[in-house]
Parts: sequence; C-alpha cells; structure tokens
Amino acid sequence: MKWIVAIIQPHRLDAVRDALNELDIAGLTVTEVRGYGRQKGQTEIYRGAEYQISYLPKLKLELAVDAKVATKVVDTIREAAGTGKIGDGKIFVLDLKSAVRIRTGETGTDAL
Amino acid sequence: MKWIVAIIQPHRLDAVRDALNELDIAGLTVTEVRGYGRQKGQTEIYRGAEYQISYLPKLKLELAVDAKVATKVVDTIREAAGTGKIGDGKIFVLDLKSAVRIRTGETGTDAL
Amino acid sequence: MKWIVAIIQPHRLDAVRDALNELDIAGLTVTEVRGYGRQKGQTEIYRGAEYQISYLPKLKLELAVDAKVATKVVDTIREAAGTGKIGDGKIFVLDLKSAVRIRTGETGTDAL
Amino acid sequence: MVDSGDTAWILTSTALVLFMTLPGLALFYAGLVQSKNILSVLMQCVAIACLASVLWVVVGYSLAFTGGNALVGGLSKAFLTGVSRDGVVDGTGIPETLFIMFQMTFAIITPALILGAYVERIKFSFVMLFSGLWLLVVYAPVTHWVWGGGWLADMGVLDFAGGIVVHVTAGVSAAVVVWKLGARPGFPDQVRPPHAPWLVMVGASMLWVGWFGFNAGSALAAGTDASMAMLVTHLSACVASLVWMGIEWMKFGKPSLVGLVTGTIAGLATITPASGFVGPAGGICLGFVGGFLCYFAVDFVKSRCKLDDSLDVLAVHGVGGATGTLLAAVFVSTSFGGVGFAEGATMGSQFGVQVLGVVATIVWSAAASLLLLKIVQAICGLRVSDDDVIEGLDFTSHGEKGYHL
Amino acid sequence: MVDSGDTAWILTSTALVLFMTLPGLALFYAGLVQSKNILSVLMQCVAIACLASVLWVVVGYSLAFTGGNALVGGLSKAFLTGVSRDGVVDGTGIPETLFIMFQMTFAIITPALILGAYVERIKFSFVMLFSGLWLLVVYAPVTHWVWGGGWLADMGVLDFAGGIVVHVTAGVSAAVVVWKLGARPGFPDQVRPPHAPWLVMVGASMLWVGWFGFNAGSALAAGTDASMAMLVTHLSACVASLVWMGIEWMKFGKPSLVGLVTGTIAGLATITPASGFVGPAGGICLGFVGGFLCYFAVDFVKSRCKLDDSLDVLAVHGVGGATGTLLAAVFVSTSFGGVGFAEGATMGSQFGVQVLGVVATIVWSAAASLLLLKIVQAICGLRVSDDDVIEGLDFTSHGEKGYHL
Amino acid sequence: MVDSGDTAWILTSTALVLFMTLPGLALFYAGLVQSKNILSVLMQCVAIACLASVLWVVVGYSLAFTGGNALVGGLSKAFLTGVSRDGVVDGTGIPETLFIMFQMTFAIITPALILGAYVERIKFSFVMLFSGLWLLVVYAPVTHWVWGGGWLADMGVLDFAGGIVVHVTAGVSAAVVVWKLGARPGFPDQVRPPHAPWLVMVGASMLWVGWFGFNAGSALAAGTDASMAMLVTHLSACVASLVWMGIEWMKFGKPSLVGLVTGTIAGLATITPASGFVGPAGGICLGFVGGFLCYFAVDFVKSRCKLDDSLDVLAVHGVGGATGTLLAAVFVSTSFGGVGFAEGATMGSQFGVQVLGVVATIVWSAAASLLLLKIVQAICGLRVSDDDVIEGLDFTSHGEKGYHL
Ligand SMILES: Nc1ncnc2c1ncn2[C@@H]1O[C@H](COP(=O)(O)OP(=O)(O)O)[C@@H](O)[C@H]1O
Ligand SMILES: Nc1ncnc2c1ncn2[C@@H]1O[C@H](COP(=O)(O)OP(=O)(O)O)[C@@H](O)[C@H]1O
Ligand SMILES: Nc1ncnc2c1ncn2[C@@H]1O[C@H](COP(=O)(O)OP(=O)(O)O)[C@@H](O)[C@H]1O
Repeated sequence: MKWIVAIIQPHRLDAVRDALNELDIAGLTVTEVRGYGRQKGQTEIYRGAEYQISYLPKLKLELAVDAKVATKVVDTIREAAGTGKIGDGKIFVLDLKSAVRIRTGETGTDAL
Repeated sequence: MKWIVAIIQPHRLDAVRDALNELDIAGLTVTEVRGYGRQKGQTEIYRGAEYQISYLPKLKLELAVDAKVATKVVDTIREAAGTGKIGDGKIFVLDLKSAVRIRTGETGTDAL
Repeated sequence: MKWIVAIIQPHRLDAVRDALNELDIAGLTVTEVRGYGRQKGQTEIYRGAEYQISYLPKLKLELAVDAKVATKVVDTIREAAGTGKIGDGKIFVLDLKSAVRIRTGETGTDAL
Repeated sequence: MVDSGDTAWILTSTALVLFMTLPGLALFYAGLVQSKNILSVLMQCVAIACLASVLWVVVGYSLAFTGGNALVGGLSKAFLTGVSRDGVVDGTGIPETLFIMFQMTFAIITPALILGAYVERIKFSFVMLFSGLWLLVVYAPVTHWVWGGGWLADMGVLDFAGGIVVHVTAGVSAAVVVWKLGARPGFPDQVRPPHAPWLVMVGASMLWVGWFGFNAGSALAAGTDASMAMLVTHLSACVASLVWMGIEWMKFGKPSLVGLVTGTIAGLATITPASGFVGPAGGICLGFVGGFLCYFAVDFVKSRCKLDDSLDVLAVHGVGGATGTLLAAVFVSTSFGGVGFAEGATMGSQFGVQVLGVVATIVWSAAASLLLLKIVQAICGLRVSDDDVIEGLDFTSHGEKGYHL
Repeated sequence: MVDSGDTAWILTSTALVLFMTLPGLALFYAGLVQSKNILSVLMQCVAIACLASVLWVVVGYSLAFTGGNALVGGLSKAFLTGVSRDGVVDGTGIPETLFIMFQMTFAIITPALILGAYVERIKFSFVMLFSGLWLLVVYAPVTHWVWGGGWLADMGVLDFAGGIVVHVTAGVSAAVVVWKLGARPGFPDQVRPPHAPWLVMVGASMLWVGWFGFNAGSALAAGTDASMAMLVTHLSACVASLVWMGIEWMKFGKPSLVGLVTGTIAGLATITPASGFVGPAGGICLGFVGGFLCYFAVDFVKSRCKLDDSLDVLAVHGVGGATGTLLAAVFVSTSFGGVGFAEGATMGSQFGVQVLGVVATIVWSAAASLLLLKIVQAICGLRVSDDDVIEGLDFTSHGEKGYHL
Repeated sequence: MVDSGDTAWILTSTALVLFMTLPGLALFYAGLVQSKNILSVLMQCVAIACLASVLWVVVGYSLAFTGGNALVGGLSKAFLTGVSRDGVVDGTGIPETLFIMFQMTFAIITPALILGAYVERIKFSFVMLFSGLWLLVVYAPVTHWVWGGGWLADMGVLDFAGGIVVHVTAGVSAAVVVWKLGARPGFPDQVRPPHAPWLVMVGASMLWVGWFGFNAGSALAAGTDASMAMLVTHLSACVASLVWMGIEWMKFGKPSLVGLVTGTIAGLATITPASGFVGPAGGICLGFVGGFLCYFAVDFVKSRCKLDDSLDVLAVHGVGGATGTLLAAVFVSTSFGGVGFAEGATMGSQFGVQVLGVVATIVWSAAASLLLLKIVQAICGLRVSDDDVIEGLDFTSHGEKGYHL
C-alpha cells in the first residue's frame, strides 16, 4: 500500500475530489496547512505599512491507497489540481506498511 | 521504529490518550483534520436551504513508537477509539527511519 | 529522498526557516498541531477554577529532501529549533518513494 | 420652539439608526458570507455610509425634503444653504439640523441594505458608484413622494418609518442588480453555509435595538406615539421570530439561529410602515403575516426565480416592507386598535393608495436601478473575475484577511 | 401629563435594557461555553426574549401590575385591554405603553439570566416551555409583590431596580434547575475553559452600559434620581471589578479578564436593588462587598455544593442581588449619603423587611421552579443525550455550526 | 432647575461615551494586535476604566472642576463631599451628579487611548500604576486649564469636546511612553498584521456612534448646539474616511477596511475640539484636512521617528486633536458657518490662543509623562521579558487564551 501526500491549492479541492471519486477512491483526509516554496508570499497593507505574509494557505490531502492504483491516483490528482501557475503544489508518495479500520478491525487494503 | 497515523473521532481523544498512557506511550501529536469517507456528511440548513458539509471533523494522531510495541499500540488505539459506528476512522503504520530529540540530540528510540 | 517531519516550538519557526534558507532548502509545509509529551501542560484559571490544558501548541514542519542532504537538514533544524528547554520537540525521518511537482509534472529530486 | 425632550429622543434615535448600519447591518450580513469575504461586506457598508452622508448634505436632503414638485424636491437646500443653526422643523420641537441628521441615517442604511444581494462577487468600484447614484435617483425622489410633500403624500399614503421608502426600494433594486450580476459559483446547490451564524445574531440584535430609533424615532417626538411605535415594533419582531422558528422546527425538526433572527428582521421590516398607526394587535398580526410570507418568499426567490439574492434582500426586506405597507391600511383602523383613518378615507380607499404607492415604487426602483446599473457597468464593470471570487474579495479587493488566528 | 424629557429617557432606557439581553447577556454567556455550544446559547436568549415578550403582553403585565390581591395581580389588562394609547402612568410623566415596554425588557432578561446555569446539556424544548411558565408563575407574582402593590410593597420593601425581582428569582431558580439537571460530563475537573474570553468581555461591556438603563431608567424620570442611580451603579461595578482582580492577582499572581468582568457583573447585580436609594459611598461599599462575596460564592457553589451552575448564576446574580437587597437597608440611611428611611422605618425594621423579602422570594422561586421543572420534564424531557452533549448543541439541536473559518 | 430633556440627553450621552471605551475602543485596539494579545488589550481597557472611575470620584473631579487656582483645582469636592443629590450645574439644566458621571467617561477613555501605543509588550502593573497617576497629574490639571476655569479658559481657548484635553494629552503621552519602552520585536519590518480587521471595524463603528455622545453631549443640553455638533461630527468622520480610502486606492490600488476606519477615527478626533463651534462646511473641511494629515503622520511617526507607536495614538489622536484645535480658530468664523468669535477676539488672536493651548499641553503632557514613567518604572518595571512577548501577554500576564476554537 502507498501513503500519498498531496499539497494543493485550496480552491482545487473540489476538482480533485470529483476526479478521485471517478477512480472509486472513497476516503481521504484533509488538513489546512501553510506552505512555503517558490511562490512568493502575499503582501497585506495596513495603514500604509506592508506586511509580508510568507506562508500561503494550502491544503494537504492524505490518502492511503492500494499500491496498484498509486500511480493512477497521483496522475489524477496532478491533473485535477494543476492550474499551471506557480504554487500549484506537490505530490509525495511513501510506503505504507499496514492499515486498520477502527470500526471493524479489517486490515490491509480492505481497511481503505 | 514505526510511525503510526490514526484518524479518529474527536470525542474519542481522551479515551485514546488514557489507554496509551497505560502503555507508557508518552508522546503524541494531534492535528485537527477534515475527513472524507463512507460516513455521510452532515447537512446544515440555513433559511430553508440545505448545505451539505461533506467533510467531517476528525483528529489525526501521529506517534513515533518502537517497532516492538507498534502492534500493541495499534490494538490499543483501535479499542479505545472504536464506537462501532461508521466514521470511526483508521490507523495507518509507516516505517520510521530515524528520530531525534531536539533538546538533547538523543536519537533512535531514546528520542521518543 | 527523505520525508522529514519536525515538531517544533511555534516561536522557533522563523529561526528554522532562516537556517534552512542558507542550506537552499526552498520548500516546506507547516501545520499547526497540538503536542503531548513530557512537557507539562499549561494551566488556565477562570473564576477561580483551574483548567488543565494538556495539549500544547506546536508547529509541524514537513519537508521532502534529497537523501544526500537529509542529515544536514536534520542537524540544521535541531540547532535552530533548540532552546534547551523541555518541549523543544522532535525530528522524524521517513523514506520518500517519489515526488511530483503538480505544475510541471517533474518528478524525483527535481520536484522538490 | 425646540423641545429638549423631543430633541433628546431624536438625538438618541439618530445614534440608534446609525448603529443599525454600523455595525449592526454590517455584521448581520458579514456573518452570512464566507470568511474570505467578511471584510468586503463590512467595507462596503462603511464606505456606502460615508458616501451617502456626504451626498445627502450636498443635494440629497434638498431633493427629498424641499418643495420642488410632486415628483422631486428642489435645490434650495443643496449644500444645506438656507438651513439655519437655530431653525426648527415645522410642527415639531426638533432643530432642522437634527432632522437632516436623523434622515441621513435612513439614507445610509437603505443603499447598504441592497448590498446583501450582491456580496461575494461584486466590484467595489461598482458598489460605490452605483450606491451614490442610486441614492439620488431612487431614494431621494421616493422619499420626496412619501415624506417630502410629493404626490403620494398628497394622496395620504401611510408609511410611518419607511416600508416603501426604505424596504421596497432596497428590495426591488437588489433583485434588479442580482438579475444582471448573476449568481455566485455553485449557486444554488453548492453555496457554502454562513461562516459565522453567531455574528448574524449579533448583527440582528443590534438591528433590533436600533430599530427602536428607526420606528419610534420617526414620531419625531418623545410621547405616546413613539411609545406605542416602540411597543408594536417589538411585538412584531418577536412574533415573526417565533413564527419562523416554528416553521423550521416543524419542517426540519431543528429550529436554527439564523432562521430565528431572520424572522426577527422580517418582523421588523413588516411593521415599519405601520408602526406609528397600529396598536398591539396590529403589531402581533403584522409580525405573524410578515414572518410567514418572508419565510416562503426566501425559497421562492431562490428556487423559483433562480435569483441568487445572496442574503435575501428582496424576500425579507422587499416582501416584508410591501406587506406591512399594504396591511397598514387594515390595522390602522380603530377596530384593531389603530389610530384610525384620515378624514374621508376608508379601508378600501386607503388600501388602494397603499397598493398604488407600492406599485409605483416598485416600477420606479426597478427601472431606474436597471438604467443606473447599465451606466455604471459601462464605466467600471460589475463583477470581479472568477479567480477573485474563489480567492475571496477580502484579499483581492482590499488586500486584507479577516482572520489571522 | 406626558413629559417629553422623562419619556425620552425611558424610551432610551428600554432600548438599553433590551440591548443588555440582545446581544449583551447572550454574548457574555456564549463566550463562556465551548465553541460547539455558542449558537445554542444565543438561540436560547433570543427565543426566550421573543416568548417572554409575547407572554408579557398576553397576561404577564396584567398579573404583575394590576390591582389583584396581595399575591398576584388581576387579569384586567390581559391582552392590554384597557390600556389606552394616551394613558399615562400615575405619578410619572411617561405613557403606560412605554411602561409596559420598559418592564417587558426586565421580563425578558430575567428568564434569560437563568440559562447560564443549564447551558451545554439542556433540551431546547425544555428551555422554551420552562421559561414561559416560569415567567408567569414566578416572575410576574414576585414583581407584583414588590412593584405592583403586593404584600412586600405594602411593607415598604426596598428594591429599586430588581435585586429581589430579577436577581434573586433568577439565581435561585437556576440552582434548582441545575440540581435536577445534573452536571456536564467531566465536571468539576475536566470542564473545558471558556472558548472566547474576549466575547465574555464584549458581553459584559454591553451589560454594563445597558445597566444604566436598567437602574437609572427605573427612576422613570430624567432627573436627579436617575443621575445618582447611574453614578452609584457605575461605582459599584468599578469597585467590584477591582476587588475581583485584586483577589485573583494575589491568589494566582495573574489577574484574568474573565475574572475582572465577572466582578463587574457582581457589582452591578449587587447595587441594583439599592441604586435609587444610596449615595456614592453606598455605591462603593456595595461594590466592595458584592465583589468579595460573589468571588467566594462561585467557589462555594461549585466545590462545596457540587452544583454545576455552569456560568455562576446563583453565585453572581443570586448572591449579589440578595446582598444588595439586604445592605440597601443600611446604605439608604442619610448618614451614608442615602435618601433616608421611609417615615416610621428604622435601619432595624427595614433590614427585617428586606430579609423577609429575600427569604420569601427564595422559597417561592425554589418551590415553584421545582414544580414547573417536574411538569415540563414530564412533557418534553430535560437533558439531551450524552452523545449530543459531546457533539455540541449547536449542531444537534439547531443544525448549525458557530464557526466556519 | 433640572430640565428633563437635557438630563435625558446627557444620561444617554454618558452611556454612549462609556460605550466608546467598553467595548468600542477596546475592540478597535484588540483587532489590531496579534491574536495572542487580544485579552491583554481588553483587560487593560476595562481595568483602566475601573481605576479611573474610582480616582475620579476620590479626587480627580475635584482637581479638574473646583475653583483652586489657574493651574489646578482644589480639594473641596474630593470624595464628592459637598456634592448634593439635588445640585444642578450652573448655567445648565442637568444635575451635578450627572455632570460628574459624564465627565468621568472622558476621564476613562483618555488614559485608555494611550494604551494603543504600548500594547503587546507592556507590564500590566505598569499600566495600572501609570494610568492612575497620569489621570491625576496630566489629565485633571489640563482639564482644569481648559474646562475648569483655569488659565486657558480665561484666555478663551476653544476646545468643545476635548481636542486638547483628550486627544493631545493622550497622543503626546503615548509617544513618550513608547520612546522609553522600545519597539516590539521585528519592528518595523516584521511586525504581524492585525489579527482581526473585522473587529477593528466593529470597534470603530462603536466609537463613531458613541462619539455622538462625546461631542453632542458636550453641549450639556438637548438643543440646536447638540444637533449641529452631531451633524458636523458625522460629516467630518465621513469625509476623513473617504479621504483615507481615496489615498490608499490611488497609492496601492486597493482601499483597505482598516484604512477606511482609521480615517473615520482621524476625522472624529479632528472635529472634536471644534464640534460645537463650526457649521457643516467646517465639518467637511476639518474631516478633509484631518484625514489627510493623519494619513501621512502615521508613516512619519513609524518610518521617520522610528517610534513603534503600535496603534498610532500620536499620529491619529494627537495629530488629529491638535489639527482640529488649531483650525477651530478658523472655522468658528461666521463666514464659514460657525458661531463666530467671542467678543473682542479675531481669527488671529484666537489662533494664537489655540497654538498656546496646544503647545502648553504638549509640553506638560510630555514632561509629566516622562517623570511618571521613570517613577513607575522604578517601582514595578516597564516591559515584560522577550519570551513573554513571544508567547503573548494573554497567557503570560493573564493566564488565559483569547480563542479556543
Ligand atoms: N520540499 C518540500 N517539502 C514539503 N513541501 C513542499 C516542498 N516544496 C514545496 N512544498 C509545498 O508545496 C507548495 C508549493 O510549492 P511552490 O514551490 O511554491 O510552487 P510549485 O509547486 O509550483 O513549485 C508550497 O507552498 C509548500 O507547501
Ligand atoms: N484511504 C484513506 N486514506 C486516508 N484517510 C482515510 C481513508 N479512508 C478513510 N479515511 C479517513 O478516515 C475517516 C473515516 O472513514 P469512513 O470511511 O468515513 O468510516 P470508517 O472508518 O468507519 O470506514 C474519514 O473521515 C477519513 O478522514
Ligand atoms: N513519540 C512521539 N510521537 C510523535 N510526536 C511526539 C512524540 N513524542 C513527543 N512528540 C511531540 O513532541 C513534542 C515535544 O515533546 P516533549 O516530550 O514534550 O519534550 P521534548 O521534546 O523536550 O522531550 C510533543 O508536544 C509532541 O508534539
């Protein structure tokens, strides 16, 4: 199994989820994060003074998936999340050793 | 060492922590996340219109543990977090390569 | 590639980022988390009653880095984040299988 | 002669009505939008208030309240020339400067009401330009018709505190703007819920308290009229709130806070035109009918008319104000505890006048708003880009964020 | 005859007292609960306000303020029959409609005060039914005793603005409800801290400002009595705040905001019954004693009595109101700058009357509340399920969330 | 003799001015700091209000408003001895107790204004001790000079509602404290943006509404003076807001909410000293000049003077108040619609007096504040530790957190 971590632009969430739904990927977990990267931060101005907001709001998606579909999932996310602009984010893949569904105790890919 | 990621119902946090305390698991990190899965989202109604809230509030627990106790920890979390209802969450286990305690520089299981 | 997860004290963020900038580590993702460990929780008092706040605000930093620089990065974070006081946090390292930049589709270390 | 007691009450009422807009209405609306648009709503409210005040002094007051003809006042008091420091309003005990100021707070809240329709996607420059022109072209003339000695006043139309002048004009113009502006993305199915229902309640409470100045202040004196106006205003608000709560409780099993306080506003808008004319029974009945009608109007506008009148300006203010204006002709009757009809008027004749007033105001508000919209759109555009909508107006239009927690 | 100045002040006071509840008290309480229950608290406040207003007009006012007998008023003004548009309250310069409205705001805030005790676990239907009945069975009769010509009034009890009528009734009834309702899970050790201390301060500030209408308005005239009442009210609030802050500073090394403003409310509740009778020295002393006693009462109720009176209604309002009522008999004395005793009364005799008033009110409030609770519990239950408590009343009772940030 | 109308208005004004501080100013400032310091700001406001009130009654009022000499009043009314329950203020229709109370609200807000300069790093004990002493050593004497029959009053200085007394004293003292206290870490480049611009707007709105009591209440009567004062106050606020918005719009392409409402406050501070003397044209001009000057003063103080006057007390209040005081000498002229010069005064002579008043107040405020600061610093220190600054004053000084969402 694979553990996929995707950092995306907040407003792409709906698009990504719709795309994943079509792959029958049922579960995912979303966290609000702040990202720092090549994309330049925003400037807010208060009473004439500029405030540099160097961290930008992003969403982190975490999905546990069967190893077989991992590549497909990564591609799908990439397509749905991409706008071609800097700051679109990244997708990372890690190995997942095991998974358990709390409610039933099912393990492995059954738990996903 | 293992990196355990558990997605649980927010109100089970205290129960899980009490259970872990008995195993002498001293440290963990909690993040507020929003989950999407089989559990149906909530409906809020404002002025007669229904708003579908498809993401549900969950807590994500992350714990680095010695490989030897990993299974025990997973079982313990499962028991403490389970209510038998849909949406109880999942537990995922990844390999952890190394750990360092910032304050002392200790590494490996000493750092946990 | 390595996936580095660092739990630090919130007020050390700027110091850590400055230090990483010198290593040319351009990207990272920050999450607000609540930590539980050896550091004792805070006590808030309202109308004479004590409220034990057992979870302390921490920041979680996640960075994907080239395996070659991982040790250096870990050391750098450790130095910049350390204050010598209990609760300084931990750094964890996991293996990272792959990385993709959403905007360009670049993969591997190019994507970081 | 100036009466210190009457003056004290209208000074207070003026403060109360300003408080309705700032921060009352602003918070009521701000709580209903998404968190990324909270500042834009507040900003629109404050900026409209400032602009309307200046325009009111420059020419608005004169257009509304000086002689002129049956349709619009003259320019004799433009820039407040001819308003003396010691002048008293005829037939009252309050200084004219105070009357100008009191009426100014009405001229502030009316264009601000409209913004509830177009939040979360409008250009700020459009808001400013449109609101300013609207004040002069729609609000000032209609005020003249009803309160400034114009043709509706001559016919004896009943509008104590602004059912026609404030609520019908705002509600109709709001609908016209939305019709041309278009909906928010995702409307009607995927719109996000109010980001802060608690703030909606805070705003509604302030509107409620401030409305005492609006309605009881419209008596222009501190006496029995003001007292009764306050009582019936409050009763209508309470009954409409309970009606809305009751409907939700029956329909969904759970009454909601946003629903409850929307009922409050519906009740307040409905009683407004009648508040100086009816008795407690009238207040209760108007609250009942207003709460009921507005509830169903909300759904009607959104689902049937497919208008994304985002915060229900038409359905709550327009419908409420019109309902109250029409029913004023009924409950003014002494048989329902009202003050009774003017000499020579009957319930039928009065009802006719009320209908005429509402219809004429609808037509004029709609036509003029449409025209103004076209003009302003040509000058500075109407709608921000879709990207800006997604990112939120707070940052894209004003460079700020509402919450840095 | 109507006096425009007096009427202006009572119109204003009415607005101020409504503002105390909406949104003042609502925010004060809402900030003290967890974020998942904020809306339920606000909703309870608004809904109680609406219900109490309607009941007040239907029968409450009549039960409180018409002749009747020594225990309760009659029904002669039920539905406000017999209240004329031009009627003036005897011995004052204000219209009766205004008096009804002013007193209505008291009838609103009193049952709303009680809700501080039972938040975060109560059924909404219980709140509605209990509050409505309570208004008629506890509040209206006690008001009649003290202000409506009933037996305590005959004995010359001193209660200027509602120490007995408002604070003792609410505090005692709150304790009774909690006693039967039971504590929140985790009480007393693991209860969560107030989710928004800043909101508590906002609510407290609004209560403070609004209290000027409550106490100075109770003079029913704009003159020296109202002025002195405002001054002593303010002084008591300030001193009690400083006392509470001082105790915390000494005890914990850190004075807290929630503590400071709780002291404010304690001082305000304490001065209330005495506010029209004492001078500045009395205001300062009452603030001092009230701040001190309420501080220790909070701990006593929670730790000793093990009552989860969640937001300290008994300890702050009940204890404060009773303290002020008793001490009014002392500080009314001209030696302390008060207005002096009624003819024939001495400090001792007056103190006796005050004790009797407080005790009788405690007994009646407790007994009647218990009875009403049993009845309402039988009809619709009392407490939501534990799961609902954990998930929060905002969603489970009202289908909404307070914050979507 | 007491006039009920005038009394009604000043009772109301007193409530309005208290509302300016609690919660108005408190929220205005609290929204501008970081979320970890919100409670400390609110706490400072409330605690200063309580302390100032008590000191005012103990000795402040007497020092300001009794005979004494040209520099400071006497002690004849210390502890309000000699103030009778029925006394009326000479030349007015309001009770002296009410005048004490009304002026107390000014004595509350002035030291509270100063706190905007030193937030996010000050010791709470310093705040308390310094504010208390400052009230007696700076505020009370300057009030005596201008309003209590002191030397500036003798010279005929114009300061209707506190340009000198409130805004210049506060602005200058604020700058002195900051000069010794030092900046927040990261100033000027890495300071964090306001954590809640929406709260800033709420506070500003409350200040705006409350300012009607401040300025129109300073007429001490409900008549034409109060009415005109309200009108010009409002106009100045509106114009200054639009000016600030316009500058930002041109300079940055985006007008901001914080900017807009800062303009409001600048306009209000600027009109304050002139509000009872000028006409609508004066109101508009003062708003224009005030908005403009304060905008550039903010930058000047921060970038040029390198003073971390965190919330711009000097640049907005000090500069605004001084500007209005000086320009009062111009716009009081009947040629601009003002009330005209006092007998024997000319624009030149009056301007001279105004300059003298401002300069003397600057000198005294600066010198006395510096001295007090040194004394208080020696007693209890000035600044919290850097660690506490980083963790936030809410927890480190008060043991609480503002938000538990
Ligand atoms: N090495 C990294 N490790 C973890 N997160 C990263 C890394 N690099 C970038 N990110 C995340 O991805 C987001 C987008 O990256 P950025 O460099 O700004 O643009 P792009 O993805 O278009 O190259 C960042 O805001 C950050 O959250
Ligand atoms: N494949 C997955 N990857 C990551 N998180 C998941 C995955 N599936 C479910 N989750 C998380 O677990 C939560 C519970 O899952 P859900 O399917 O609703 O119920 P259950 O755990 O009872 O099967 C979800 O809200 C989501 O946060
Ligand atoms: N085993 C662990 N797994 C995950 N996070 C941990 C673990 N132990 C500690 N942490 C995180 O590190 C933080 C600091 O740990 P703590 O034991 O309090 O102090 P120290 O790091 O100085 O030993 C905790 O608040 C928690 O967020």
